[in-house]
Amino acid sequence: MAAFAFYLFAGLLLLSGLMVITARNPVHSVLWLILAFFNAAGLFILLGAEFLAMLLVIVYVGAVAVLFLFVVMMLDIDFKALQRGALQNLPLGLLVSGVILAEVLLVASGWTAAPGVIVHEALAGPPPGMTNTQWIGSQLYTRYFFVFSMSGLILLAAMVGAIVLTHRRRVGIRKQNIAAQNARTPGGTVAVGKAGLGQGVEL
Amino acid sequence: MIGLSHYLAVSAALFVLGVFGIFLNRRNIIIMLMALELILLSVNINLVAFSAFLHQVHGQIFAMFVLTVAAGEAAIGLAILVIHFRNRGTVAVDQADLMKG
Amino acid sequence: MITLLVFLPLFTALVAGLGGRIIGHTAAKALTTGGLFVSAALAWTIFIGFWLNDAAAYTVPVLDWIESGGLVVNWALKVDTLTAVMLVVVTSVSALVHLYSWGYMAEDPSQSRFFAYLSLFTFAMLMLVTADNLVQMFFGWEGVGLASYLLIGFWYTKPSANAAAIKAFVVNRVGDFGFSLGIFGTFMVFGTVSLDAILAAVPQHSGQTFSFLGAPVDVMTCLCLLLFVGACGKSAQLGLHTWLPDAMEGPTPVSALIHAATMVTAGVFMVCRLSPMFEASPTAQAVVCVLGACTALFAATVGMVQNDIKRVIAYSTCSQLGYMFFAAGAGAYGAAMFHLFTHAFFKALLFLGAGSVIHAMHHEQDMRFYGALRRHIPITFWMMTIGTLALTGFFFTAGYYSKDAILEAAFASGTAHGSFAFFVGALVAALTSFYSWRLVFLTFFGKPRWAGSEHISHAAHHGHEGGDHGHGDHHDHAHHDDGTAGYHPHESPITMLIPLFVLGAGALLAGYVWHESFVGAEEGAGFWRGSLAFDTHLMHAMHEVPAWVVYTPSAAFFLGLGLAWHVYLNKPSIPIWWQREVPGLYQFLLRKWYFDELYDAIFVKPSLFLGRLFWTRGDQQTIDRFGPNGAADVVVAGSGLARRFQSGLVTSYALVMLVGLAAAAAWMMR
Amino acid sequence: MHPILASIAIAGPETILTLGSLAALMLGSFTPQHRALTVTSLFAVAILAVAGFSLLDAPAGRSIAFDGLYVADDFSAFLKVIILAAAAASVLLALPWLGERGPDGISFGRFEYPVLLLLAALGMAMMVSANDLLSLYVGLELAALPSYVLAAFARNDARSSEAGLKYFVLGALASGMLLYGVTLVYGFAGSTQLDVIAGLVQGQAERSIGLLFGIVFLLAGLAFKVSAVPFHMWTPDVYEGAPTPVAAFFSAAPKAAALGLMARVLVVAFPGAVAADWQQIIMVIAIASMVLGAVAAVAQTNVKRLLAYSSIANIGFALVGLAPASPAGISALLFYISVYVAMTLGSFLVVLQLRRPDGSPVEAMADLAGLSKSQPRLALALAIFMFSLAGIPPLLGFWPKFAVFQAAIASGLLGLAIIGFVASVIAAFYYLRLIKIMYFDEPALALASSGSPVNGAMIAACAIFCSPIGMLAMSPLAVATARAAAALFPA
Amino acid sequence: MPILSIMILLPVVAALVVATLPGGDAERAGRARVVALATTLVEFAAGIWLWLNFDAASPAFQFGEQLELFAPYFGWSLGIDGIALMLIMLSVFLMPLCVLASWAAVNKRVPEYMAAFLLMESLMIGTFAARDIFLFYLFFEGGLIPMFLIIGIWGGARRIYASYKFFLYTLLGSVLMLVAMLWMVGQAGSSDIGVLARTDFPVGAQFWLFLAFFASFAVKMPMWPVHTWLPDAHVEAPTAGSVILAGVLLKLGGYGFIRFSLPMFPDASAQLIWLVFALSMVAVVYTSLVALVQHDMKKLIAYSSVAHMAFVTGGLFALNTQGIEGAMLLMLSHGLVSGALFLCVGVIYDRLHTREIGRYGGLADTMPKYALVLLFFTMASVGLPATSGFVAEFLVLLGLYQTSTWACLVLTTGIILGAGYMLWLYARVAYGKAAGDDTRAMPDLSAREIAILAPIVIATLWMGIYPKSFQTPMKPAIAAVVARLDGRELATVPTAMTLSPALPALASPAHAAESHH
Repeated sequence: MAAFAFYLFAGLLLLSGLMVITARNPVHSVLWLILAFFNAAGLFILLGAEFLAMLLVIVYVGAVAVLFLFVVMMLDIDFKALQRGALQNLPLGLLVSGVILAEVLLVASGWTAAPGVIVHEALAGPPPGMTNTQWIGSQLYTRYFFVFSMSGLILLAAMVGAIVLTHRRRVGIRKQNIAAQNARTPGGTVAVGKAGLGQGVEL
Repeated sequence: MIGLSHYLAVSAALFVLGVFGIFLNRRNIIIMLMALELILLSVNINLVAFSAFLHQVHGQIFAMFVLTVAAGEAAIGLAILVIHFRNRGTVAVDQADLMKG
Repeated sequence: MITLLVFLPLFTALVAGLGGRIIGHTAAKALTTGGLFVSAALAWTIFIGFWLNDAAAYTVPVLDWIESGGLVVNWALKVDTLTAVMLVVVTSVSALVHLYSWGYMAEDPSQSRFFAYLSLFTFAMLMLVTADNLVQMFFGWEGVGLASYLLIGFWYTKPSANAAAIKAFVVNRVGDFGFSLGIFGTFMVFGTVSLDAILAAVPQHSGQTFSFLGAPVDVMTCLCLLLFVGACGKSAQLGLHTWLPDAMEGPTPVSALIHAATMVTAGVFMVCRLSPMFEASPTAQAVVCVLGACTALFAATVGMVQNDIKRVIAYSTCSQLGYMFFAAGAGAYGAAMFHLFTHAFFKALLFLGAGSVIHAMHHEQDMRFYGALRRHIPITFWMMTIGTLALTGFFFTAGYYSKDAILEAAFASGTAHGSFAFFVGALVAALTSFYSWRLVFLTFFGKPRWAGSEHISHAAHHGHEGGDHGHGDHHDHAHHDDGTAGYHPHESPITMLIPLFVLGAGALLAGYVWHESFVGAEEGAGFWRGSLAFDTHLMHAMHEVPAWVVYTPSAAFFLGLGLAWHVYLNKPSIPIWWQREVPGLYQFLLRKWYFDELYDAIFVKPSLFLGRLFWTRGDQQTIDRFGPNGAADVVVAGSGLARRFQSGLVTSYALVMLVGLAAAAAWMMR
Repeated sequence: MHPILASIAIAGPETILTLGSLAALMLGSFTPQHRALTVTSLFAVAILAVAGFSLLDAPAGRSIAFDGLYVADDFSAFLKVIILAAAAASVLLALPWLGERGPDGISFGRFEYPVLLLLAALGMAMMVSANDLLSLYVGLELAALPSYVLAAFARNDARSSEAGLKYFVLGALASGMLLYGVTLVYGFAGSTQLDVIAGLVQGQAERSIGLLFGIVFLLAGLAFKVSAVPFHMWTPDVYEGAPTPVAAFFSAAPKAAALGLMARVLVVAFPGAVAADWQQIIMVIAIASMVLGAVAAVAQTNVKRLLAYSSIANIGFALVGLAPASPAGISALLFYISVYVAMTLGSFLVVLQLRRPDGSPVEAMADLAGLSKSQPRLALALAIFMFSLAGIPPLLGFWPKFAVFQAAIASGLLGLAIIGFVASVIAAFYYLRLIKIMYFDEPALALASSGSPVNGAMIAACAIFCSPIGMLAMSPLAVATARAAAALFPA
Repeated sequence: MPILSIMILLPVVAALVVATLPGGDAERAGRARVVALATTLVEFAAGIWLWLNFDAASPAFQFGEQLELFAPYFGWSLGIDGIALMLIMLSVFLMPLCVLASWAAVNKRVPEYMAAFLLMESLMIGTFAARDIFLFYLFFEGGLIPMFLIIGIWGGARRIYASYKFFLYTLLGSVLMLVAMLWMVGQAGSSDIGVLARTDFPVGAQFWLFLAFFASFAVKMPMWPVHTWLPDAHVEAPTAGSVILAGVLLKLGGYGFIRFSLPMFPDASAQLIWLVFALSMVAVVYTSLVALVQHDMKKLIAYSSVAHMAFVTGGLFALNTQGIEGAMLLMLSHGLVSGALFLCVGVIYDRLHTREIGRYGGLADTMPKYALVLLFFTMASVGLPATSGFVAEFLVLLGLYQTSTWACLVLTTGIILGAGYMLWLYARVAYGKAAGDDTRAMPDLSAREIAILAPIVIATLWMGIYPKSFQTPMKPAIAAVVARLDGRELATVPTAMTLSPALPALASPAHAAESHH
């Protein structure tokens, strides 16, 4: 049963992966990508990493893939024009990919851990009395505090970056300028003038 | 019995698919970005598989951070793609060659 | 005394040369000439001291020079009989030539330079003859070469003079090449370059062998032959003689001083100076002897057909130098020196006389445009005749004694090469007589043939138009069927004639006065006092040769004289017939056995060709092309390739990265 | 004290940079727009300076923090000084450029620039202090993401956005490779903590192909960051397309961080028998970088591209110091980095300082013709940098080369040294070409100086440092680098 | 008093002063000339002081200074022996003359020009005074920079090609040397030249070390076939640049051989004499023939320099006292004579702005003083006795003869060819008729030009007539080198290049001399 599930997920994963990169229409690619994520999540569950599986679905399918889809739709690309173009790199690309595939497959098949590392024949879950989520949670905010906070900064950087790149300050739009408001001083806005008789005030 | 090697093999194949997607693609940068996501996915499968077979949580946590970073990367990547499209009006890979030599 | 003698000419040369413009021509001339006369007087004092008293040889140190490892060379002046003889020859002839040049060079705009060069030459020559070591001798050797170069090229606007000057210097350098190798070898064998030490050590090394260029050779033979190459260069022996005739491009006084009396005899001097070494190597002696004889013959044959008056005398010089060498080769160094001594007088006389003729004929040197000059320049005629008599060995003249001594010594030496030299020498004596009298007859007898000369017609024409009466005083040159072209030669001024008289006296008397001292069996040994290898036995043998040997030179004299008279005065058509009937031989002789052409073809042209080849094909098209430029091209090509890879396409970049990755991974799987 | 607080204290510079970057973001947002850039920049420089000074009272020796994720030692301290200084310089040198208008007439001047730089600096600091592949990865990405943005910072300039795009795609690919390598190392060694890996690796009886593959993939990712051949392809395009101040930044601080990271990972985590394997790869990469950097630069006409190839070649030379995996080699590597940063920043500063007559920036080498007449001082400074980069004594740039090759030769890598020196001669060719253009050619344009006094002062400082006078700094530097290098080699 | 440091640093300071002089262009130029001349004269005076206070009896390094300023890479370690002293003297002697020679000839960017020359002087002195091998390298290589600029900025039409060629060629040669130096210092544990010269490196290693050093010095010398940079550099360089190039920079190669190759790799030197001899022999004949067909005066002299330098290498690798002393003297002599010849070319180049031989002629008429000086140096160049060249070449050939008669024989032919091309050059320039009206109108030497050339004439004569003054300080140092070489096994070359005496008594001249007594 587990084997069947594995082969199902793995097969679908690879198939959808292939479709991602070969689909003519980017929208289709995104959809295939979503399928790939689902299958990967299935593999994660088989490996006993439920939390990560859920995370994958939420983050990737819910956010990243949708973002892709959004951009694809937004950019209004002429996909017909894009379909032209020869594949000059194909032979060499195939060769190199083949070599790398052979190499990594060889490695994958010959896995041996370093001595001193406890290697388990079978999968084992979290320590007794803990769920996978608890196990992760117990470590993430203690041992990995540093990296966790830094990853927060990565997201901040991504945010700042995305804004600084894509945010267009439209000219001619009225909007609140907090900094300008804060910077207002009486000296700059209020003028006390002496109105001479019959002469009016010069502004 | 499905062992670690199976997972590693799937991951390896996915990695190569991602790699292949990058240089096979001459038309659309968006596909490239998706291929990159495939690579990261393969890495995550590796990490989770090792984590499971080594009975360590470390791998899974690592995978979490990879996920996080991948999200940030996707955002930045798409942002750059957007301004590139604004400037050039195309997302064709082989037209992004203003600088060369 | 010797120091003053040697350095006075240097001093006067420097003053005249560097300060000539400041002190003026006359002062410069007076200074140099005066200095030389002082030197000459000192030289005679020294010589007479050696001749009459038993003054001992001595060496005057001057200055430290080179010291390196075992090599010690110092500036020093060595005086012995041999040196004294040379001192006399050099300073006397030089002083007379200085005097002669007052007249000969009177119109030249850079006279002071000329006199400075003459004095400089004299200084170098004196350094050569007073050297107490081989290196200093080499200094003088090259110094005279420099002076010769300067003087040959004195009229530097003439391309032929420049070429001749360079030729003289370079050919001499070829000789010096051998000389310097000889010095190096000598130092290597003897551990010193001091003449006294070397000559004293000769017996120890005689018969030894050493490796030269990888081959084992006899030490003395090898060294002597190397040194002899130097002598050949300086003394214009066969093979290295080609510069001497061309050197006649220089002013005639120079020819008299350098190319007749002094410098060219330096080779003979050197062989005599090193005579103990030559004595230790019969092979070397044989080579010297045979080469000398061949030179004598070669030069005499060529001299017979030359038309330039100075060239005839030049070949004559060359030929006489051959005599000296074969005397030396036969072991009769005394005889060689004696001939050197007498030859200096009569050959200088001949040259100065020729100069007088040329001066009178407005720098025409071709004898074909002379004739009948004895009436116009009688003093010159008589002096030339004396010189010719001495040269050809007329009874009791200087040449008579010295040439006879040489021929007898060659015969008496009893060796095969000595005999060969004797017969060649006898033949050459006849040839000498022929070409010398040919010169006299063509120049002074017969009818004037001046009209053909451009120099003369130019002078006459110039005299007519410009009213310059320096050479001719009547103007009706339209009717000159007598061949004079309206030109009237005049006798030279007194400054030019005095040296002729003095030298004439020398040419007549020197042989008679000194022959006992130089070549007499007993007196000779006492006179030379070991300054050269004096073979008393040979000298004795010389006086006991058969009578026919004694009379051979005189017979040769008359034979040559008669033939010349017959051909050039009696039947002037013979030479023309001769030229027409055997043009090959005539051309062969006229072109000097084609030596110049040969050298041009095997040395000069290939050198230039190789130079161009190395430059264009070698440096530019090989070394640069495959070296720096090639490397640059490779880099540039590589750069182009790298640029092509840098296509600007992300996919290619990714591909390159992956290729790198795959390769590295593959490397790890080994 | 709580262990996390103790760790935070040890990671002082990172803490300061974290808080500082957040504060800078706020400051920028709430400062009037026309002053925001200047204020934020100065603030950022101050933060960098404070972070740098915090290194001074760091405890001597090696301190591990955050359960082995982080290490503070002399090595990291030395590199952090360089990184922080380079980052501060990069903030300052960008100010004139940011104040100008882009091709579309819109000013580039946005306060996010210093903020992103601060974040990148933080990432780089984290890189050199990483004691775990996880912190390594996070640090690397924290440094990389702002860099992608910075490359595309001139967002209305097609070249800039294209540079950003290329940098991003290839950078992501490289980090994918790196990650794949990390997973292999993790799986085959059983840990991600460097010193633990070292212990496990040394215990292995035979060569583990998986581990070696992990190292290869890891190295590929790192090689991309230092732009070593054949992972260098992005460099010329990105340097050319990115705004010049950004290119200057790229050429300096990230290189130092990535080289330091590379050295630490390789030396600390993979000692012993496995070192022989990665040393060979490093040697090949070093040779390829030296040669290609030198050869490909010859035909360049754009100054920024030229400097890009120059940085490729220089990385090759620096890697020569890594190849022997000896204390002397690492010491030389650090020396190389410190001098290289000054040389490259100086060169970019000069390029930045120059203006064509119409006020546009200078990029073509031909524009520099006759610079020695129009701007003699800038020309002199650039000449010093070029001769220094070419490695001609007595300029300072010679000595780092000297040091790395000395280390290589001491370890018997003679062939590497010979090839390296030959490559340096080829490289001299194009450095000379720039000098030739400045000094030998007749002026084509009357170039002006933008006249920024701060940049001028920085140019002068760099030039003096790279000139023979800088040799006086060699002795103290040698002491510092030797100490820093010793930190990687536990006795 | 740290006299050597002062001599090295003073020109640097002066260069900075010159480069930052205030005022307008003309004022700056004038001041720069004065400052440069004053500095070089002070340096010359300091050189004289050095000479006077030098202990000529000692082979040791004198005026030593030692500062650990640049530890651990190298030390500021200075000191000179006789060889270095003489070469420093040559440098400081030529420098004021160079400044004077450029007085009017250089009008473009004068302050920079003078600064470059002053830097050059500093680097030259440093090269000779360095006692640390890396300090030596620093100065040795550093000299490339000012020379590159001098050729490139103030050079002729093809100056860029020439300057690149000069720079890269010599740089490539020296990097190999640097590798060898690094290895040696690693082995010996010290970068002090004195220590290294006493270190016995393994014979096998010496071979490679020798070749590495050879690569550098052969290019610098330059030896055939790596000589082609020299004619180009000479032709394009300004006059003073050529003077320094020929006068001093070429000597760095010879200095390197005698300072490094011979004492540090004595076995390899002895084994590889065949290589040096072969290259020297080819060089002499080849470059002399090439010189024969040149149309450009400077190129001709440049090629003659190559030939002369081949004499130097021949002499050095004769491995005996005469050879090495001769080579040293030849370096000094060639420094003077070829420098003077370049100055002479410069004199007429300033007037007619061409170096084409065919454009001149008849200068003996129009410029008699000049013709005299040129004649003098022509003769000095062909090694006429009583000029410096003779003593040197004589000793070289004498020494060489004892090691290899073949080499001696072939090199001696160079003397013949040398006479050929030099005299022909002289004949074409000074003799004959003027090539044109402009040639005829050239004025004779000015007082300044005489002031430049006269000291060289005097020095050349002095060295030719009384070389002892110059030899004495060098003798102990050379003796030390020879002692180091003594007893090394010479190469047994199949082509019979060495003289293997058939008689035991002829093993060496000294030996031979003893056997007589």
